[in-house]
Amino acid sequence: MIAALVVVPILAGLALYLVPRSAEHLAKWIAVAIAFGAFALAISQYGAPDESLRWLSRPFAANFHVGLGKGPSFWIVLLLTLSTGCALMVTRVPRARDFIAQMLVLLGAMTGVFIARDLLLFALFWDLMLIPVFITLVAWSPTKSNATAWKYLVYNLVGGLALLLATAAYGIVQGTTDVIGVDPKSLATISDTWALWICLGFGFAFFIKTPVWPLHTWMPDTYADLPAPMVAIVSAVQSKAGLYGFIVIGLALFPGVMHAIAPVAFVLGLIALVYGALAALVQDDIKRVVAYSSLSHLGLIILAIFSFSPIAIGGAVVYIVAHGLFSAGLFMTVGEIELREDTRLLSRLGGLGGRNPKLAGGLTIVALAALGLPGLCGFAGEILILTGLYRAGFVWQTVVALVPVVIAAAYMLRVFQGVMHGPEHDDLPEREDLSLLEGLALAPLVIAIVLLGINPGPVTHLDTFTRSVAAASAQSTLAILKK
Amino acid sequence: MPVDIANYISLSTVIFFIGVIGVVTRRNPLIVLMSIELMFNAANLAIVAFSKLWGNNAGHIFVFLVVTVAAAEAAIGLAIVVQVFRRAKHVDLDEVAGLRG
Amino acid sequence: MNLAFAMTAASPALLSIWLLPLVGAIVIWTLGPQLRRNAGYLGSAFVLVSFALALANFGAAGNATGLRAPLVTWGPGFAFGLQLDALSLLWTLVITGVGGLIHIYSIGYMWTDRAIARFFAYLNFFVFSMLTLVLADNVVGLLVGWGLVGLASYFLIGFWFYKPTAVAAARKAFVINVFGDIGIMFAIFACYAATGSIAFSDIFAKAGTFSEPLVLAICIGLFIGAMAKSAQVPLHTWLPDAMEGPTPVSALIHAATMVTAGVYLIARFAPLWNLSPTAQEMVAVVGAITMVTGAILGMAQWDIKRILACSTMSQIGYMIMGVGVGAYQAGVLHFFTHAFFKAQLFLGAGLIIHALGDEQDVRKMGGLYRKMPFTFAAMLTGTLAIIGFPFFSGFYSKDAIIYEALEHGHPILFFAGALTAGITAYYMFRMLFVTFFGSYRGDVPDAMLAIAPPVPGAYAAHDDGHVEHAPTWLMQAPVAVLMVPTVIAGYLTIGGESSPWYRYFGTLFGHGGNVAGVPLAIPEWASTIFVLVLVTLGIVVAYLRYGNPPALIGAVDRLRGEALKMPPVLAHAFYVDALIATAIVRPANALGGAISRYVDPHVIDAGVRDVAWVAGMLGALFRALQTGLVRAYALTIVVGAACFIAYFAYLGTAR
Amino acid sequence: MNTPQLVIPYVSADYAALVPTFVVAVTALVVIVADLLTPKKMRRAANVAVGIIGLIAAGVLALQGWGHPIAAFGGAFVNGGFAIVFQEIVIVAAVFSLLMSYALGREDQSGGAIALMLWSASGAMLMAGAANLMTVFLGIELLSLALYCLCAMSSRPGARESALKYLILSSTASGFLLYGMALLFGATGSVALSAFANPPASSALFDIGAGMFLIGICFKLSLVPFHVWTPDVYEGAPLPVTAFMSVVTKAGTLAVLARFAYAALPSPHGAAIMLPVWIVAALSMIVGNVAALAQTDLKRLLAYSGIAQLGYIVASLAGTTAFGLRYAIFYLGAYTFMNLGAFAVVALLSRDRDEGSQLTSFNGLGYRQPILAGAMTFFLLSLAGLPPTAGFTGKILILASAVNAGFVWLAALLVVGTAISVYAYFKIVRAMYAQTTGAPIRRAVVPASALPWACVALCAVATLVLGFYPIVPSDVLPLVK
Repeated sequence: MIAALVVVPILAGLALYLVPRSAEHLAKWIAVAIAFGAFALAISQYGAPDESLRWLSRPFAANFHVGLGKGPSFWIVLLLTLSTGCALMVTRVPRARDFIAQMLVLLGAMTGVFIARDLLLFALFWDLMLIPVFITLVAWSPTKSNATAWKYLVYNLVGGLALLLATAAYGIVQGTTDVIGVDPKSLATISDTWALWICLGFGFAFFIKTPVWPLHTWMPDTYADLPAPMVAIVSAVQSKAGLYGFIVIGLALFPGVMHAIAPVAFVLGLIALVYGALAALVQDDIKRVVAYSSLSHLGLIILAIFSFSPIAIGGAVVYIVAHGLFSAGLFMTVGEIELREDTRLLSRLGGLGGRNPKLAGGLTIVALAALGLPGLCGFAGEILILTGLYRAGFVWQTVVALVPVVIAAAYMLRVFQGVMHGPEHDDLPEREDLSLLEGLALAPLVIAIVLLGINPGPVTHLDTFTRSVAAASAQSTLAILKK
Repeated sequence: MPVDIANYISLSTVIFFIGVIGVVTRRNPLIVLMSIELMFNAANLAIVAFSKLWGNNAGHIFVFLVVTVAAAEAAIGLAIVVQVFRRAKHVDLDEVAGLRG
Repeated sequence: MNLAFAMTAASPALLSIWLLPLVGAIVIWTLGPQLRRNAGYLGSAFVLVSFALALANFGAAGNATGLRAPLVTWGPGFAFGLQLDALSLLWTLVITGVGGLIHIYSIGYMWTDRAIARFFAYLNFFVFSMLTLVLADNVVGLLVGWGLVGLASYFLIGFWFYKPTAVAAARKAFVINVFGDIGIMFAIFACYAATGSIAFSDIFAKAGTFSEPLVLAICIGLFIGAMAKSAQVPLHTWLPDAMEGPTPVSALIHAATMVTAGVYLIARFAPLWNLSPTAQEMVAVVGAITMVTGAILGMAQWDIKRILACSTMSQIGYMIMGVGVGAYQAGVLHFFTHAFFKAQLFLGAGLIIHALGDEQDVRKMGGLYRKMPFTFAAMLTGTLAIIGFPFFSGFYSKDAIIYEALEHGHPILFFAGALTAGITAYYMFRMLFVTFFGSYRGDVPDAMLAIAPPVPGAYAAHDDGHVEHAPTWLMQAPVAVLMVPTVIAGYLTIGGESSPWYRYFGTLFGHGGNVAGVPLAIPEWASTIFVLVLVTLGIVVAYLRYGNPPALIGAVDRLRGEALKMPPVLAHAFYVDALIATAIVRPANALGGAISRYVDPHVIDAGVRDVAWVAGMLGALFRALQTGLVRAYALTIVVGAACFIAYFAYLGTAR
Repeated sequence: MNTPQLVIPYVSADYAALVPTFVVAVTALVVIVADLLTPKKMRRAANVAVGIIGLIAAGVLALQGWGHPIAAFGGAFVNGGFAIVFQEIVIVAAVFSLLMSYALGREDQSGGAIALMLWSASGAMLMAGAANLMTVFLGIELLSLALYCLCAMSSRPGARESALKYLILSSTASGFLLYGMALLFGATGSVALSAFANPPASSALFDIGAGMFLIGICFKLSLVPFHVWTPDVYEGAPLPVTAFMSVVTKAGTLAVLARFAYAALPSPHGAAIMLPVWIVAALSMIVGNVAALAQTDLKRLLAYSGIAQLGYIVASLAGTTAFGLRYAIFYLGAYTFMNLGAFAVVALLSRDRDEGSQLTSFNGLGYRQPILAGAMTFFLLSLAGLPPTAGFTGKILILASAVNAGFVWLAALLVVGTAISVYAYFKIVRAMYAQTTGAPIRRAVVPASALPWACVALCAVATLVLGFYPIVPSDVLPLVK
């Protein structure tokens, strides 16, 4: 049944091309039904046993091994299906049928990444999820030039190929790639040199996808050019594939190498944290503000993962889901604004709060969650991560990590007030407030944001061995630091 | 006393490389086709010499095969050359450069 | 997935006190348009019921354990819950009590505003957030309350969001509050790392084992939070600007409750503060500095609400100094009394502003005691209370703090306290004389009074004309009710150690004890006399400058002269605002601009573009190789063959 | 001295080995006759039908020989698992090329063209089993000569030019090949490949001979220094011929190379002899993909892509490991399907006169023909080696075999080549899905023929299935008696 989470959306996506182009509404509601159906199915599969099917046995054993379990996979899949469902409800894009088909294929591919329990299957879905985004960037990006599409493709595919090479090498050395979620003690230990190269291959792909500071320039352009519904789910989930990879593959299979690259990752994480926050302060395009802010937020998650403290990693999972929720919410609201005012430049927007209170209300909640208002999901993740970091002995890093929290408040309010408050611009056309449908599309995300903010307990659940690996290595980190 | 095998081989090598240079330098397709024939026959000479050296007749059978193939190739070659230069006033391989890049 | 709250062990009363205002806020927000004015009645009802419940449980909170309500657990050591002990009950009573009165007053004040429902939704949300802050039994819960209160103040300051000045003030208030939040977050991390839990009980139990620098670090972190929220120097700049919000908001949030959250925080962490004398010293000194600065600024303001805002800053300086020197009961007492008389002063000011059609500049007032006797009486009692006039509530709390400062061995702070009392008397009576005596200057042209023309677009009339006036009793009743505690609130402490006030707190704060040096050998009555002398001196000077008959007659030219000769240092509030702008805001924006304009496009992208360019060039080069000439191809093949043969020849001979 | 009896030393089993090749050759004759008899209208359909039936029959017959390998004609033709697999690939390529040709080409020439195509296919099938120098030479020449004519058989301007270029250059390479064979024969005294395993009389002669032999082979596989002819010939030749050529010549030559490398070389020294081939393969991967970046004509782009793909396949043979060979064969199979699929899509887009191979003919295809565009995207994904296609699995297998055989540098180059190739292939995807920048050329798909659609569908299904379930032939170690 878990495999259906992947197969049904992809097949439905391809089948949508058979639906006549005029029947856009039909296509939309089919897609929404599938997305929410997958959501319900995922909930029903909480902790269900894995499913596996033999695939390769020649050079190394590889199976179609998928599983949800109770850990990060389950929660991220919930986030993915929920945000896709909501995003699809408010899709108003030219050539909607083709767009919705791409969205469904993307949903299937991304679900595949998060429920794959076999490295080769993980690599397969990792590359597959790039295609719909590339096609959408080419076909629906407002600017005629495809520079963004190429930049996205080159960056991500080079990462994907590095992942492929690493997976093949791991398969040869280990004999099987069916290793995600398996207790590492039961696997044969591979020689250090191989482990180093393989982990670097994985790490390189994950760092590009996160993105981490020097490799991030594709992200703001991509987020700015993608239509709102797709950028909502890409920013919410696709950017988490790298972090998920680190937690599930990096920590579990290569703890030694992860320690070796921890200092470098820490520096990159910190730079991304501050760099993203500062850059977000001055952007005029709202989507770019949110893009740079997610660069900053994801830098914090990198710190959490490489601190190897169990609480921080639990917090990282919470913050992954939290960031997914509010960035999806933000992009959908910005999409609504763009639909109404045909612009998303702060210099030209202003004073919308008076006429459309519901839109203002929606943007308030997601913006506040984004700046980490205590009581909402952003804060829950942040507190757990930073507490874990501090407890793992990284004191001054925690202090540096606190500064972007203030900057976040500044740029998020700048966006919110730039759009909603201030005197009403007379050149902006008069538009009606959020319709019931658009309200309904935002409602699930808002409810999830509040619920996760109140009780992130279950989401911090990690598979036993990841927690033990983290705990074991946390002590060693403390030892190092104490010396 | 019989001529030493080295002479035959060196002769065939010389002929072979004359053929190769012919293909590379000449602009007239007919000369080029003839150079190709030269290369084939140089190989024939070598094969016959080796067959005599080793005393078995496998080489001879091979030579017959090569001769027939060379003939067929020459025939097709001439036919195509005629097709290509049907309306051209004079025959020049460098004219034939439509496909490039 | 058990998301349900652990309802069983919770006491229903505590949960309902806490949740009622939230329910109110949600109901009013959703049903807003339909409710219009009766949103005010509904909002006040929710808060007053909460107040009644708190009163009913007065006894239960008294005993040691107080009421408890465990809520939700995030993970190991992250247990959230509510608790109602002596300290939080006092704050709850003030929040819901004074809050309720201000709700009733607001019905009248906001009678003609279109978005009255939204206003009451925000007010109820504020009360809920403040209750979260004071009722939390753990430090993260406190931070949640802290953040939500900052949010509520942001909404309410920027309530008239079409005014750019209000929007800017709201944003400044929120960002400075978030700056305070990260201070508290640091303290949380330190506490959790040391004790493995966030509950106050665990932290205080293990407090003894903390190392000296750790305690200091936690205290500094907490105090940064307190400074931001309670507008202590240098994080005070947001308070005067916060007056952009409606007057009831200033009364409730920026006078009675929110700004005193810092006092609550220090009082709550008393066991920790007692362990670190240097931390106490720091708090006391900062409190004193704020006290003096606030008073001096108070003298230089012309907007009636800004005078009261600066006086609030100064009074909070008193409270912080009080808890700083270890006199927790005195500090909290001053919070208690200040909540009443400052709320009364603000509501009085509100009455004036409402009557004069939103005029807030004292230079345009004058001679109002004849037209508004009730307001004059209210403002007079408030002023007498704030300057510490004998038998008024302020007298008991302020003198207690000043004397405790001396008793705890801080002579400098004693003198600062006394001096500030004098200055307070001066500017309060200056306000009284200018506003209520002399002749009404409402119709004098602004230029005559040297009033700068308002910033364009700064203020758009918000209500659509005075269609009909709210019943005056609706606004005057709360003020009358507040007059009572303004006078008698101090009597709770008559009887020294055995007075109901000290018995109420019992050993909650542990013993402050003498902190430094030997106390001066002057008895309490001597210090009181000394303070009273300074206060009367202040009143006399104010009378000479503004009150005596010649001053009243030549009021217009006097005020114009004073406005023009106002020293720029005072006018720009010691340039603190400008300092923050140049030191922090401008460089951050410059750095951000540099990043997004130079580093991203040129430094990082350039690399990728070059690689792509090289690949393109190579592609073109290989294309060029295909010349189309047969002989060229043949040459390439022969060259390739030559290399092959060369290799094999070498291979053959080498073998 | 008794009179020489005419004793034919070969028994019926020897001839049985060659039956599939004979069937294909005879089918060519039947096609010519059918072309003569059928009325003008029905002629093209009849020719194609006869051709396909003959091919399928040959395919079935070849499969019967699977279990029991025999070395027919004294070792000249070894009909084992190895030969049969290559013959099947050649037959499949021929069938698809015929399907494609249905939509193209002049009516009157179809009979001759199909016959020539079948003869060159039989030449390739001969090479698949060739185990001595004579059969190899015969196979190569039969294949090439038929192709020279095929290239010329179209009224397009470039056709005759491409035929001439192909003839001259290919014959030169055959000359090198032949001279190499001569030296090999001279060094070992025998024409059978099995004889090369034991130490030769003079190692210098043997090495140079092997070198020149490999030059000829590398030319036919269009590996880099010898690839210069490929783009022009592919562009000039008519589309079905290009498609046919891009797979069949490479399949046959690969069989010869594999047999030579695996069975015919003395093991310790063999590695040194084969080293230049691996280097050339690496070169092909890089140059092939980089050159493809700047192409605007699809046939030229697929030509360069073919060069790079062959680089991958030969890289899989590196180190002459057993599984290396099996994965090379699997990737060749995958290459056949994805390449022919792509050509079939181009065939569908072409109108009678100008073939739809210009990139502009793909503009806005994503909206006009979403299913066709989807298929093309799928084939390009496979060529680029992206999931979930056969190309992806094939590339994983090749990576694994190269790394296992110790050629890690080759694996790394393979990944670099793939990275570059993605840009080249995705230019087409962009053209298909980009908002219609230029005015979209209304290129109606030729409605009449359902066969090219069948070809596209078959290739797509094959690429998908092979992607998930790689059927790698097991006992294919080349036998040289």
